Amino acid sequence: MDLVLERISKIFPGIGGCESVEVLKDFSCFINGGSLLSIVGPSGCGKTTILRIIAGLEKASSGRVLFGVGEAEPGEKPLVGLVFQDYALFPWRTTLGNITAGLEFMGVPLKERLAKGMEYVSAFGLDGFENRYPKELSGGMKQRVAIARTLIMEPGVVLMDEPFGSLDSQTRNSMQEFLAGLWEERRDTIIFVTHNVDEAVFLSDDIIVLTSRPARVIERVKVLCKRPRDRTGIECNTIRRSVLDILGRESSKLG
Amino acid sequence: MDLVLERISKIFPGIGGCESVEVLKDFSCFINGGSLLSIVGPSGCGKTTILRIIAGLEKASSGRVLFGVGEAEPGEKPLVGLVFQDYALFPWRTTLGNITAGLEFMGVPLKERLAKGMEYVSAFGLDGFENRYPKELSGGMKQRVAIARTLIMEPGVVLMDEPFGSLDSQTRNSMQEFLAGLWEERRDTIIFVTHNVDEAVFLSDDIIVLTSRPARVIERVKVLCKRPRDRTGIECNTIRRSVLDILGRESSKLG
Amino acid sequence: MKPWSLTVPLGAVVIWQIVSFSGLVPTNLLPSPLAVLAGARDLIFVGMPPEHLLHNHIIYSLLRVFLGFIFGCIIGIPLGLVMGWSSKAKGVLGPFVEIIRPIPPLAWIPIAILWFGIGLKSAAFIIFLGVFFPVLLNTISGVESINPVLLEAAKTLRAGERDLFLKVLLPGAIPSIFVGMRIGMGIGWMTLVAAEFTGVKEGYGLGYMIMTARDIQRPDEILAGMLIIGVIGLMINWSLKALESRLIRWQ
Amino acid sequence: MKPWSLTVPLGAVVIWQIVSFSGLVPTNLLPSPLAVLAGARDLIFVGMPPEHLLHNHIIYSLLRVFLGFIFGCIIGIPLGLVMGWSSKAKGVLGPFVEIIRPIPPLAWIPIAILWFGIGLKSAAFIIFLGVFFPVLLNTISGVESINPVLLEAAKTLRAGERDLFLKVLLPGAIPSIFVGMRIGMGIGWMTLVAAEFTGVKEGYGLGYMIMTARDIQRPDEILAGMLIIGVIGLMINWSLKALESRLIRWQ
Amino acid sequence: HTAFADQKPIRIGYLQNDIHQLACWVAIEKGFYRAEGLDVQVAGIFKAGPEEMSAFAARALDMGYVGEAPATTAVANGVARVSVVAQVNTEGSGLMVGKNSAVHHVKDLVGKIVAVPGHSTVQDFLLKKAFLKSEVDQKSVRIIVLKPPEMIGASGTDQISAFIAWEPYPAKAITMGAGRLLLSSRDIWRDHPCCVLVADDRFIAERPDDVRAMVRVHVRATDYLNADTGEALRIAVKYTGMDDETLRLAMRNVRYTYEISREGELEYVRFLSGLRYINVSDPESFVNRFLQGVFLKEITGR
Ligand SMILES: Nc1ncnc2c1ncn2[C@@H]1O[C@H](COP(=O)(O)OP(=O)(O)OP(=O)(O)O)[C@@H](O)[C@H]1O
Ligand SMILES: Nc1ncnc2c1ncn2[C@@H]1O[C@H](COP(=O)(O)OP(=O)(O)OP(=O)(O)O)[C@@H](O)[C@H]1O
Ligand SMILES: [Mg+2]
Ligand SMILES: [Mg+2]
Repeated sequence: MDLVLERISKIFPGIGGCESVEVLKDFSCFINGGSLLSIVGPSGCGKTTILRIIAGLEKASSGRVLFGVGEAEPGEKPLVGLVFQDYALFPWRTTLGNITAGLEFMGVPLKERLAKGMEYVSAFGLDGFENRYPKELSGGMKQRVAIARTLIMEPGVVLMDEPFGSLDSQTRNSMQEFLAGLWEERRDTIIFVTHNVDEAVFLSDDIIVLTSRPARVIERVKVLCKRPRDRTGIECNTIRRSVLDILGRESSKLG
Repeated sequence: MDLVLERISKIFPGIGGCESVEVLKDFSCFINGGSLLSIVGPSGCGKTTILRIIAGLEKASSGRVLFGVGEAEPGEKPLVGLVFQDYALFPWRTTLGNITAGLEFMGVPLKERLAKGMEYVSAFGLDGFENRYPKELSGGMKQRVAIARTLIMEPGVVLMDEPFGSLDSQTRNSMQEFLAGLWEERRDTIIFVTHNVDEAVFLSDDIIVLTSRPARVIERVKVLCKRPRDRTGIECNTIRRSVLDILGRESSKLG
Repeated sequence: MKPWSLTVPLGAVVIWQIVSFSGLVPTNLLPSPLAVLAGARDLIFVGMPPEHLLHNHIIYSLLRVFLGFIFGCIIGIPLGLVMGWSSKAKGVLGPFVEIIRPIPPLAWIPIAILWFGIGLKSAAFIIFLGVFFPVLLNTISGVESINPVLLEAAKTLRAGERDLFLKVLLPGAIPSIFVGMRIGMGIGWMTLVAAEFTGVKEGYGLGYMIMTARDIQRPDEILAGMLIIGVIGLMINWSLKALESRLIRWQ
Repeated sequence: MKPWSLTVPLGAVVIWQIVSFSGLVPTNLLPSPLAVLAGARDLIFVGMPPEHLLHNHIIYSLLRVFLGFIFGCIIGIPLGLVMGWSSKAKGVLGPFVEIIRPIPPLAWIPIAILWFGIGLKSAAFIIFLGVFFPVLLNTISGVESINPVLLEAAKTLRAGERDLFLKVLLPGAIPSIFVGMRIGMGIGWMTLVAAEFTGVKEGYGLGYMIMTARDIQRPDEILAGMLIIGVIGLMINWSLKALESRLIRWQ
Repeated sequence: HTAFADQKPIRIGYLQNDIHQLACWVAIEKGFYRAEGLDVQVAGIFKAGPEEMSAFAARALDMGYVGEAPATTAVANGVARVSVVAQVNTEGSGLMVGKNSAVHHVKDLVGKIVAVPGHSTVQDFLLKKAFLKSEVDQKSVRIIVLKPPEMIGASGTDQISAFIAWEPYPAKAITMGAGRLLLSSRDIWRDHPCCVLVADDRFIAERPDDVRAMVRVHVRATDYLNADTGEALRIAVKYTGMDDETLRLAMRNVRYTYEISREGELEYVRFLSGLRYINVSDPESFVNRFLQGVFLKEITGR
């Protein structure tokens, strides 16, 4: 589903003696339905805030979020999925229980949601772990459960906030490959926030690079390399270099 | 200070119904005094265990850790410093309080340790933050405090267990540069565990690559590039590639 | 339970017996363990007051404590969920709770009798007062300790208010609620004597039994009664712990 | 404190007054708020028993509670540090603690008098029993919740056993210790009436005052006394919270 | 008398709000102890007799005003070693029913609930005696334990049909308009023993002169309060905080006397043994040891 952010501003009012913080100022951006957009930018520039506004967890101070503009029926607000860096799994629910939580909240009957849940368990390579609690899973598994829990809801837009940020690099690579494979099959609309430029290059159709606060788009880079991509190939490396350069210039501006 | 690990084995006895785990088996290795050695290897292979045995937090099932073999007076066991991934700062102590904690434990008089502590505060770029509590510091600052707290003790050997693992990549890069600068000045003997091959290449004199459990050294790679190093330069990239290759072969062996 | 976990209690008993023998402590007020054992035997077979046997006292007190406990939980847990969830509710009800909390149970007796009459309900009310506050306060802190990200995750998964309460706040606060329940159960037992001051109709109750032994000046039976309450409390505590570790295997 | 945090207590008082006016509740048993206010005035100026004025009752009770509280902390905190640190100590002492914990304070009175005679020390002992257990249990859980990495960090920094206790375990457990102290203070007040059953020498004490008002059937003064205990408890709770937020600014 | 000046003060105890022990308060208020050269210290004010007996057991008291019942059980059960050196009062309890109660005779209590202040108390005994006299089967009445302050409220709300308590509770029930006297304890058992002045046996052995002086003060105070009821009433108001109407009514029901009632004690010991509350094989010799009338005899000549 297409998504347009129209001149969004966000000011956090200062509480107590603190100054108020202007995180976003007339921020505009779009994403085409069925594509994967990555956002990279300096720490604290407002990436998480953008996702939270799209997800409806935070209200924008001004501006609009428009869903499905290009579609026949712009209709109502679609379901927006959100995947968190620290998984945010319900520790008291098993793998299957976590994956089917959203269906349960929506009132899907037990049998149906178990069947659908087990499909996702298999599709996400979690067979044999469906009755385990999160604490018994490795980081990579936990994040697969979190992604499955979100995708099973068939959301119009999926937001991912540094989903692989706390994984070690081997696991991270394999999760990137897993996500790339999954996306090529399903073609969800995904906005992917990351600090890792390699990751952005490996996964995305587009990368937007943000300035520091208040966030503005410095550049929108199209990643046209063929999929499946070669992480250390020349094509990827060129794009990686140019994105790193932009970021480097941005941080050197900061001092 | 030179350090030799001689045929170290470590078996964790199984508690309850669990099987016992053999983490190290006849593991031998050495590090030259004043050099920086990195250890990379698959997750769970036993890297942390090696450090803990050197630090004396864990007893080896068999084998010996020898300090200062090459030196005139092999003498007593020197102080071994340990830097943790999650900083392990004392949350109830300020920056200065954390940095001087070890001196305090050793009974150094207040005035002396404050003076020395302030030196380290400056050297580690923490001026103005000496009276802040850890929760008020950024991740990079916290890790600088943790390193200062260890180095102020002038340890014979410094062990670092993925010290930059929870930092975002920009901060991580700047911390690597900071550490490299510091090391070139002080020439501490450092053993550095990391998952990040770039990091290992950027920092180390030697890199040892381990197999999965029980850990064995597959290869010891010498990094001869001149310092300061160019992260994306060809020299470094070649070594990076070869280490990644070794690791890749090791993980593909696993399945 | 480890085998050596009884060393200290047993050691204490042995030392106590030796001290009693030596005459260092007046046995007229602090009877020796053997005398307490004899007192326990009298409680079991003779009864205190006579013909009122121990097992009935235990049954009636258990009933009172459980009733007070159940109501303490039934009211404390939902209220705690609300007060932990809404800082407004906490701000409004908090001072009220804090004023009522330190009031001694014995002071409540006249009001208990007024509201609930003599008997089970009054006694259960006094015990309720002991149970309610720890359960409430721990439920609040349990809710407050839930990672807020879990609530946001639930919201993005289309959880309604009811789901948030029953399927996020409640399970998330459960570990802390159990702590509150265990503390509350302990304090519930502590208030038992006061509770049974509200008058026992059937003539049974451990607190009543102890107070009768006190009226009749039988320190051996007082001590035996105290230890019986202690052991019952210990056993209930263990049961709650066992229940806890079954219910929150996920922790 | 927010201005609206008094809405509910005030609202409750207004409703209570209305109910009293309407005659739905017998005012000889549950006096109206205005009658309670008059009762408080009598406590302040006439005294209960006569010439025993409220402020002296408060001073004596504060003394007893604080003495019990201080000893509860002095013994509970170090013991809690040891029991949290060594699972052996916990295994050995734990069941002992759990047996003694649920014993009602009233049942301790004869022993209190035996050990400590009549007066301050006996009363403080009963209050100590109320304070000790929450402080102990929370100190234990505080120590257990300390990230073990901090202990290892301290060890690699050459901390000795004493440093570990005083500079790692103690500060690390402090937040939890404060929770225990606040709960313990509440329960200490709860045991005040029982404590003053051990006999008062000077004729002063809030629990003694309430029990005297009860003896002579002055429900207005009973309620006024209960509320006074409640308000004192609330104020102490606030002070402890204030102290807490000063001492643990690092949290 | 000044010979005692360097001795330790005499530690006494009494029960708060028990107007049976008015003589003690009169002696304090009127300075009779000082006049006798006694250094008396109130070492404990108690809410109930058992606690006071615990204090004797812990050797925290030398002498005290206390109920005869707790003193007897404490001595018989070996908790404390004290002796009665004088009576304090006899009678002074009342069996009460609700103001509009349909109960007009002890027989009417069959099938009803009656509250007593505790097992083994004098009131417990009095109630059983009343049943015996009226040929009521004890098992046909439900006896529950309730503390006197709660009795009035409970009978006002029909929780109980009757209660028996010591003064001033019966009088208070009457002045509050909540209760009516069914039987005074005098009607049940004329001149039955109630409160006594006791002394620790070791104290008697070590300081007999002090005991004698204490008994002398007690006799004087008792005579005083029987003579000047007005001043006694004023003191009672001061010590209890109760209104004087109630106290006047209550005092009328109490017989203040120092004459020890041996027969009464004997009967009481037999009663307690019969219920197995105490285990005294030879009541006669127990009572002979427990009641030490010698001091009183020296003073009153009787
Ligand atoms: N609720 C809030 N109240 C006040 N300021 C806030 C709030 N949430 C975020 N901020 C501030 O807004 C800025 C942007 O925060 P945000 O979390 O969106 O950054 P980010 O780009 O996601 O950073 P990171 O890369 O570290 O995750 C930060 O400076 C932060 O301090
Ligand atoms: N105390 C212990 N008891 C039993 N097993 C242990 C213990 N500590 C570590 N292990 C096991 O030893 C193995 C090696 O652990 P270690 O932490 O040294 O690995 P690592 O190489 O540091 O892993 P990572 O890269 O994930 O940090 C793991 O399989 C772990 O489960
Ligand atoms: Mg963010
Ligand atoms: Mg490790």
